[in-house]
Amino acid sequence: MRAVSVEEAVAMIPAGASIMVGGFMGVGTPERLLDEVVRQQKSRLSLISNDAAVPGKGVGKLFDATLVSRLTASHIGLNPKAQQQMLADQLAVDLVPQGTFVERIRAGGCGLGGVLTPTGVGTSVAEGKRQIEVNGTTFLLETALRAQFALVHAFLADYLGNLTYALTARNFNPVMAMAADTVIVTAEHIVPVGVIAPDHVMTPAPLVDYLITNR
Amino acid sequence: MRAVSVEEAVAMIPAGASIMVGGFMGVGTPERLLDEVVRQQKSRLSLISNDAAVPGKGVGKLFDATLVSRLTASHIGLNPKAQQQMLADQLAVDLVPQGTFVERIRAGGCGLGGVLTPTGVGTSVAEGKRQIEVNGTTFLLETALRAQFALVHAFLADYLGNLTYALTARNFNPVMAMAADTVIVTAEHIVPVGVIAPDHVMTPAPLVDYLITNR
Amino acid sequence: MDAQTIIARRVARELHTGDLVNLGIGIPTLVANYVPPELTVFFQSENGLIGTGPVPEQGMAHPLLTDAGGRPISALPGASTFDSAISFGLIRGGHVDVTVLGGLQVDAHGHLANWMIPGKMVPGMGGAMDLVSGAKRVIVAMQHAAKGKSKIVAKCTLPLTSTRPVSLVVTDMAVIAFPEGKATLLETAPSVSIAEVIAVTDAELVIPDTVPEMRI
Amino acid sequence: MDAQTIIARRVARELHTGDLVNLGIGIPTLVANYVPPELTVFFQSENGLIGTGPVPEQGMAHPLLTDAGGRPISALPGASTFDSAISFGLIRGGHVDVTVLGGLQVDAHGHLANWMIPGKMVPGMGGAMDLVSGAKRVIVAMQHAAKGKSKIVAKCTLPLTSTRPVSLVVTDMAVIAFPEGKATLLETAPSVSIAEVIAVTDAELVIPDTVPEMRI
Repeated sequence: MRAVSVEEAVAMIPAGASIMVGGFMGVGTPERLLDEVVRQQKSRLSLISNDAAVPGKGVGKLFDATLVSRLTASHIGLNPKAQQQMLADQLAVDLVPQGTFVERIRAGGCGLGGVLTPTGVGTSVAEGKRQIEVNGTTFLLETALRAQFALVHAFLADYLGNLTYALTARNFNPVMAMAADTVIVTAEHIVPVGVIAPDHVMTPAPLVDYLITNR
Repeated sequence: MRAVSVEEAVAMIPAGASIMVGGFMGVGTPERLLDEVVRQQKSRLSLISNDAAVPGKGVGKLFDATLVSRLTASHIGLNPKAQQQMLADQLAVDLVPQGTFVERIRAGGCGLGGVLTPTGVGTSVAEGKRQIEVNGTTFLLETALRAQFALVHAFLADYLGNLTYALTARNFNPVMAMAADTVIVTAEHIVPVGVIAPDHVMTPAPLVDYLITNR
Repeated sequence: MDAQTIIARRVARELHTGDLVNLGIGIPTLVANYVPPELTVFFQSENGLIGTGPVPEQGMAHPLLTDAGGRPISALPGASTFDSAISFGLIRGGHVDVTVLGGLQVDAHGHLANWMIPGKMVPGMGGAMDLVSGAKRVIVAMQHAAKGKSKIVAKCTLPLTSTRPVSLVVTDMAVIAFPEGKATLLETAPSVSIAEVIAVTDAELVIPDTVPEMRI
Repeated sequence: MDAQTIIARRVARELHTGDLVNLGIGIPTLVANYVPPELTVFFQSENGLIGTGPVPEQGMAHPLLTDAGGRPISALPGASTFDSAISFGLIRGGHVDVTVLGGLQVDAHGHLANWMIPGKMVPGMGGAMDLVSGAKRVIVAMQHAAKGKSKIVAKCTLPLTSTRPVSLVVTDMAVIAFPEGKATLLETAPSVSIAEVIAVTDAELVIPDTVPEMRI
């Protein structure tokens, strides 16, 4: 792990990159990283995020600045800007059931090619997907999902990069921290090694590539 | 969740039952439950456990008492009794790579039909299994694994059934606690509700069916 | 009593001590208000919490503790948090005893459509498809009709949420289940007649010999 | 210097600061003893720990903190624990930078056999197949020959652990890699000649123009 400034970290992300961003309706999202992505005008992003949040908050800021050209998400209903950009064909949207969304990312992070899920069988979600029968039950084959970068928000980070998350801000963060080539983390508090007990670590240090230093 | 004595809990397990038992080489195994399984002589068990431990410890006790007729595990090399029973055809053994073993149980607990893993492709582990190609890479389809009972050992349990595990005694316990029809738990310490912080709970209370009371 | 209250109170009677329950947005959220205090029911918020409590008092909200809509909530003693993989493992794996969801249409076989209206906004299915596929019991809580049109239809014209039939539909007029794949009238709301229910139901209804009045 | 020490010291030189490393039982375990103190290397124990430390002092062992063989270990400051699903997610998902494993046979293409000898005891593969399939680099640490027979063979006669070639083989006589799928002699052990290596190697070896001596 390396400790870097938010400017240095975001400078590593090229335009057109695929990025996973933690958070659920903007809760548990690395706001400082997104503010800097907007400031550096990183465009044509492929965004993988549970939802589009709301304008002005979380990944919503990326739609405010029209920086996203492709979105993989489970829900975008509360962000009218994302809806408008989708209807105007400025934004390609791949809608995925939320449980499938997280399993695909987990598969990507855990070296699995995919998972068999009952969710979506017989619905429009099944279109174009392989169906596989196991013991008489039909499942959809949902394939692994990875990104070049994961932008993760933790509650505590120690000097080695061990992370914990708080309350409902955990959500997709620990799963995404395993599923990207480069993992960049902001934390509410950076603490000395040993402050986080081994049993409380939710993302082990070796998964973190860059930790954003305090201002 | 119901709090019951170890005698009552084990009395629910019929001979011939399938049981998952937490622990890794006997570390994190619910010894009190196994002692009682032996005392009540529950025979012809289908055991799903990472390993066969060693004689006198953990699931090793079940082989000492020749109570197991089928074993699904990743490693049995340190228990000569399990080896002998296997070679004498008293015990059918299904050996599974450890990462596949835990993913199959996780799939069983999470409602997935199975997962695609690269582990074992082209080896004897692949025999009789479907191979599925995703983006040019070949994976084995490994199907979900469940049991009638999961015997789980926690470090802390609260009065509702929330559990935490300690250090390397966590291992397969939280995954198995999701993958059985009936989950029976022993804990090193039973504590009031609120002692375990919400962020530290590793197995949420609704997953636990029976908690064994202190002697 | 207004329609929403009738529905929420009736659904609450379906819950039992020890149940893990997931409530969708809208009418389902109201169900929590009518659970008898002697029941220990665990409410899951799919963004990663079991043990959701009421909206916190002024000044006590925490920005990192919200429901699936991003609104502040509280956590009851004995609450637990987890990541989204576990949250949907609980849902898909059958560990959620009851999910209560809103509906756009339910058809004569119990199929639910509740996630999109083609040609209109496409919000996304969120967790609805996983909940209907995985929860032990699926209860739809919705108005019986909207804009004069029955929401209990012969066959869903909107895209299905799942091909798995729901367990129960509770409306402001009736309770309907689907034994043997047929919509069957179990109860009528207070001061609603069987004939009135049939009149505003597009789907053919099986009417048992006795159809008691809802207890709410 | 004995054979095991030569191997362990040479393997230790393959590790870099920040690496997540998994050491198998036997010779691989010894590697931890030779990591220079200025390197920050994370050692994983696949039973659920990153940050394994040395055997605890007398009276300080904890029964719930062991290595994958069930022996007491300690945890360094900054250690973390996790369940087996995460542990093998780390392994299969390519998050382990280096795995060091023992071997029964490695063939000319780098295929490893290390988990069973048909007709003898069948211990089970444990985590070996996942490690060889998933770790970024796979290093085999083993004696060059056993009972007078080369363990570097033309083609494995024992069941394979994985069809993925290993990255490097370190023995008491040589360091061998597999560029373009061909066993290639990279280094010889101190006071071992190229001819001696060839003489005790069943597999055909590519011999580059310069073959330096191992630095250990």
